[in-house]
Amino acid sequence: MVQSLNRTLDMKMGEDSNIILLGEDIGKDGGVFRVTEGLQAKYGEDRVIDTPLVELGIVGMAIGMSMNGLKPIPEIQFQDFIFTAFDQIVNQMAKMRYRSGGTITVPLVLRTPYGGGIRGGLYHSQSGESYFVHTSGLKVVTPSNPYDAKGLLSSSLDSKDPVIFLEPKRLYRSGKMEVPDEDYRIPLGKAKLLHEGDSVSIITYGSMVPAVLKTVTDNSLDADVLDLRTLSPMDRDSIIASARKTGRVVIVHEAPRTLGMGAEISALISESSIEYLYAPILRVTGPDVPFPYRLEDLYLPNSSRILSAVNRVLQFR
Amino acid sequence: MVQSLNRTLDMKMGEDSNIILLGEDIGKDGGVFRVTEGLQAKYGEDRVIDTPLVELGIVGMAIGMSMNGLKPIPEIQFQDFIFTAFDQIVNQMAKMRYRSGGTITVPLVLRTPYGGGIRGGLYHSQSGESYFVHTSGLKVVTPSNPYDAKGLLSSSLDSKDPVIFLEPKRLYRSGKMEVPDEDYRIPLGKAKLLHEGDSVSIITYGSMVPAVLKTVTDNSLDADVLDLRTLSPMDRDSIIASARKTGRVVIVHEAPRTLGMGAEISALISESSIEYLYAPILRVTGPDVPFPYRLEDLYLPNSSRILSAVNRVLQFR
Amino acid sequence: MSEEIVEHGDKERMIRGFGAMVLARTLNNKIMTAQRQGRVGFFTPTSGQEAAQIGLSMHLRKEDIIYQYYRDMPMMLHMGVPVDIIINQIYGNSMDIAKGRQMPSHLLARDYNFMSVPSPVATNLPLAVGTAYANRYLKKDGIVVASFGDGSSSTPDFHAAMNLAAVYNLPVIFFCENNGLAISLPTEKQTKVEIWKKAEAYGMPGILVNGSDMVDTYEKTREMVEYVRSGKGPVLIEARCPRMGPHSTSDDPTKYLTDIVKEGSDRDPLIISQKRLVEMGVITEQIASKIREDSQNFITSKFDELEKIPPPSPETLFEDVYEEPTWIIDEERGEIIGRN
Amino acid sequence: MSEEIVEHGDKERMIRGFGAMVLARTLNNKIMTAQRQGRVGFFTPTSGQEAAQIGLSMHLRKEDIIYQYYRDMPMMLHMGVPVDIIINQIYGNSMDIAKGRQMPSHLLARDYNFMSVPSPVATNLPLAVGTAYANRYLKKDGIVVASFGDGSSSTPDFHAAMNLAAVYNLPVIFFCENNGLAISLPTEKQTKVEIWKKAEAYGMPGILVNGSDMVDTYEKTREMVEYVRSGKGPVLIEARCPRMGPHSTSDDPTKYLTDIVKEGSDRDPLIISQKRLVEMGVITEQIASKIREDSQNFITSKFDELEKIPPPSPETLFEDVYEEPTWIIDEERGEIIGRN
Ligand SMILES: Cc1ncc(C[n+]2csc(CCOP(=O)(O)OP(=O)(O)O)c2C)c(N)n1
Ligand SMILES: Cc1ncc(C[n+]2csc(CCOP(=O)(O)OP(=O)(O)O)c2C)c(N)n1
Ligand SMILES: [Mg+2]
Ligand SMILES: [Mg+2]
Repeated sequence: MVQSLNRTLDMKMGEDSNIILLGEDIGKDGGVFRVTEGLQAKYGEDRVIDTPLVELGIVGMAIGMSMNGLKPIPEIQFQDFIFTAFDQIVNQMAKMRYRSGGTITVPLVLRTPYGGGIRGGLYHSQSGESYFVHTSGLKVVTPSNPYDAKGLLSSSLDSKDPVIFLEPKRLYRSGKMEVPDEDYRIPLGKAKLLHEGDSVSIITYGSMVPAVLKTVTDNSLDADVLDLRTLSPMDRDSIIASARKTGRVVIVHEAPRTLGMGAEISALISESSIEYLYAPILRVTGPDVPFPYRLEDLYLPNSSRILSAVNRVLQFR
Repeated sequence: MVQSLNRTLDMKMGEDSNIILLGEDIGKDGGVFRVTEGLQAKYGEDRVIDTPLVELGIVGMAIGMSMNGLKPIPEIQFQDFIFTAFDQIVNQMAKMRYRSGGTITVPLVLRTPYGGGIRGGLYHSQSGESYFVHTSGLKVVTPSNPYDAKGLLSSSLDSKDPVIFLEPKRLYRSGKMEVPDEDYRIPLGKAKLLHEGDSVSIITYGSMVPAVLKTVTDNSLDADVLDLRTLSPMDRDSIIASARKTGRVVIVHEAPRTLGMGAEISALISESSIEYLYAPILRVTGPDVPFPYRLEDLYLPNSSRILSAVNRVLQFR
Repeated sequence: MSEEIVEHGDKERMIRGFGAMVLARTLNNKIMTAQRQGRVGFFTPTSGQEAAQIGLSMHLRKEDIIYQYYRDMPMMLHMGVPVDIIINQIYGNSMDIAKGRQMPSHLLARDYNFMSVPSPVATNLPLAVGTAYANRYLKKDGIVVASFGDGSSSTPDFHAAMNLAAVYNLPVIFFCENNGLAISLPTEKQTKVEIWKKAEAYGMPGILVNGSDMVDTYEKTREMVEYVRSGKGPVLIEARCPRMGPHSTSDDPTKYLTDIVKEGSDRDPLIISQKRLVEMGVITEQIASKIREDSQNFITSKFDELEKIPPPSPETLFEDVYEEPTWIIDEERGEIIGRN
Repeated sequence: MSEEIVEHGDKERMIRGFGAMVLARTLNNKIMTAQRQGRVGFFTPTSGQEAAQIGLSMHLRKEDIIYQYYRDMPMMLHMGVPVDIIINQIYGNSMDIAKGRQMPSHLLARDYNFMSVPSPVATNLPLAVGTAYANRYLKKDGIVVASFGDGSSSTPDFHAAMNLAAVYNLPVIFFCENNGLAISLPTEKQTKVEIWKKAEAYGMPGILVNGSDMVDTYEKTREMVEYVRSGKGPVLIEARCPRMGPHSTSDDPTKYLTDIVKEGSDRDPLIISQKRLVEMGVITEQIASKIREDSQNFITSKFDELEKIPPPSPETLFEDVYEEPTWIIDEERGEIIGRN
């Protein structure tokens, strides 16, 4: 996925000189995950800006740039550090269009790696998507493979609204696949049905997609697997269609359970489609504890937990 | 409620010299809502600290105080401004016990007024409880009347864990009631059944409690009305008991719908009790838009919206 | 020095500046009265800070971009923002650019390069830096002004913005209107060091001006504005301009303040500036009185006229969250006001 | 001046300081090797910063409270934190005080007054101010030290903490270990002003010391420590101590850095400090060699021995979120590892 993101950024910067990247160590160093590798050498220090260590400044500057004709792509080195810029995101980025009566807009794409899988402990592993999805005015996107990464990043750059682009760092170096050279889009707000079945709907996104797919294949589950791709706004129609078809739903994500995305998906289904359900809506998620270092594998949802939830809803009478 | 909070703070400060208040304008001015009125004059500038304008400093200092023997009660003047201190809350306050293996604790009570009702527009009206409830390591409490305010604040001060104490500013000056002078507690994590009925469960908290009660009384609804009082951890047992009894649930809160508390309550019920439900679980909430100034009354859930949701679940077949 | 200014053709500019001061004060007083009458919801008075703001903005040009704060109505008036635009925002009516969404005082006028004011103080400062970056990158003319109060110097955003502007050498004027208080906290308890001196810690020039005197502010800030305009980098200007009223209409200053500058007293910047201008021969007492009278009539009629404009329509609650409303917002609009 | 120190009975102290430097370097190198061998998950090397840290901590007392950052292992060793406590945290094993929850380098030793290190840089600084406030209020002895890197001077937390400590005149030493880089960003691009000079903007004294020389740091920081200890208020000390290796074991410094201080070269603080001490007659080359050898043996055996300790038990994942687990956590524990 790193390569796909890097090439997409390169392509877009080549097309549009108003695209500016800014963040910590994204220039000379190429980003701690190498997503911006080579871009400063190619486009110059003015367009790929190595910033001082101040996330609220990175985000605030990006907002001010986007208000004045540029298309900034700020990077927050780890999503865990975004909270130092949280006021800028919640109170400025998300509310500028509204509070200006639509006369000022903030088109930008904030990229940041999230989630576990690199033994990063409490502060290099968090999945904070709920904080952004709860905040109206933001779009929230997360790809689960290199192909989608390109298509979603391109669509995010087309958006006239600010996009929080969450990159599952666990998938940065996995899942090699062909990514076409030409320009294409994956529309925001549309989920993808990765596997079709009639018995159960497994709704997931981002870093958990490979684990869910593997569980489904390994166990020959007769399951819909829905990759949300956009978390805000969610793809209501696809979620409801699948839930109504199978009547049994399991939601899988890495973020903690309480007020994780699973809560909203569950509420959406039970307010719109309860009469179609044969079983409780179950959530397989990270537990409501800070992210650990040594016991990371225990924290992350795995096949056995997914399977056991699926079996519970399948066997429910 | 202002008076009840003020007297409780006074009583507790009298009992325990390690209690320290800090915040903007809480001393000489007595707080912009008068909650700390007279306390600096009585306990001195060392114990009721007027701070510079820096929320992350207020919160950070409070954490450092509590790690070293004090019991601080920081105030954030409006919950809307807490996001400038959000990293301190999410990454320090909430995770200190965990990351220190339990050797360092952060017993403190962070007070802040939240919600609408004072024509405060985008930045003096937000209901951000979800941000805190999603963050494990924090307790989140909100009273709906002066009596509970005292009992919950006292229990919060007993807690060895950090408590976010959300004060519904709309109720600061309403709902006069007798508050006993003596010390008492309302346990954290316990909801209160304010009205009993068999047809529908209305689950709510904080600023919406009076509106819900009024709707129920005015329309003689045969409803359970549950005031959560503690939002984290919620009172699972009371929620489930009521939902199972009535089979019809409406959740009411002022915060926006998407990933508001309603989502978690709904998910909790549908994962534990779906077989008891006769109707969809509905949410009556603020819309997913920033909080307005002039159209505030349209934003806030009102009797007619509550009633219409109740009727929908009652009539659902 | 003052005579020199006049000779250099600044007389016109001085008169316009003074006129804007008077207009702003008149409007301020009108709003304060209307608020007490229940006709306006809230206001942060701007009295006492007119000379500071206008002393600076006399150097500004149309293409300059201003991140003003909630007391900068005088500067807006001076830079030509029509009174209607401001009063409609004070009422939050259906003609309000911000569609009645913001509390009064949180003004904006994009067409006049006045950006939008958030309540969390100083959080516009990093935006100003980004806007200045864009200006330079896009080779646009114009500098950026970011104003804020003394209390705001304690915020994270102040520190971030000052450092970034200096590191990238950007055309930003940081304009601190030090009115001596942050609500109830006096500046001496906010920080131990004079604010203009903090410029040095970031590597930019800083100066202090007497913000109660329009002419003094104008003269002393000239070099700073030129410095920024010529691309040398950012500056910090501190203008001392004591608050003349309560923090806001919700505030009772008697609790913490005894020494309030009285309207019409010899510490009132309108009086101070008027005296200077009369001494300099720019205006006469008669002209000043005429200006006051005209302002009064103009504001009164405008204010009463615009009060009749109805509030924004219910639909506006659901607009402008995104370019296009999401299904969520459509659904919520349907529930709350019915589908259209 | 150096002779004076020795005469004042500081010889013992110097030897202990040097011993700790050597021990820390030995442990650092051992961990770096172990990390390359896949035995340790991550580390931020501490080489190059030993002299700065220990030069300061030679003035500290048991009752002083230290908010160290992720490169302060040398200071911890010098202040008597047992090697076992540190190595167990490097492994994150079941004997780790933090129960294997933190990435290595994020050390803590509450019993030795070393607080816990978060990853978001500088965010401990406001905590240090609060702790100092508590100390004074409770009339406890002891000052507070808060250390951080040069990059951290740009953060909101630095600004907040510096201002608050000054406003309340609290006993805090802000100790900036300027290693010239924040990962890849050189300090000159971080800020235009030398960090020690920023003290002035907050109203506290600031000094610069040569952090590559233990003796120099020790001598120059003495007055500052006394100033803080006597209740006069906070200070800022900047110690220049170039980074000798990569930012962390995940970092490849060749991309951005050509001039790395080589181990054993005459810019290595161990070499610089050893020379000083030999010149001063505090140690001999022989003693220094002996110290190195002993350290090597000690560390190697400890490190290998503690590697055998098993990881924390699965239950620990669910402990210490709250004093008592909530029903939510109980439920989740049940789902993940089965109820007990
Ligand atoms: C981040 C933040 N915290 C708190 C407040 C509440 N508040 C509104 S104005 C104010 C004082 C601001 O003082 P100053 O910057 O000096 O501006 P002044 O009002 O004096 O013009 C405070 C604390 C706020 N608006 N934003
Ligand atoms: C708030 C925050 N942003 C970003 C990071 C990622 N990061 C880790 S260390 C570092 C550089 C810190 O530089 P400095 O303060 O000079 O300390 P040094 O590592 O050089 O000792 C960065 C950017 C972080 N840990 N915290
Ligand atoms: Mg002020
Ligand atoms: Mg550094």
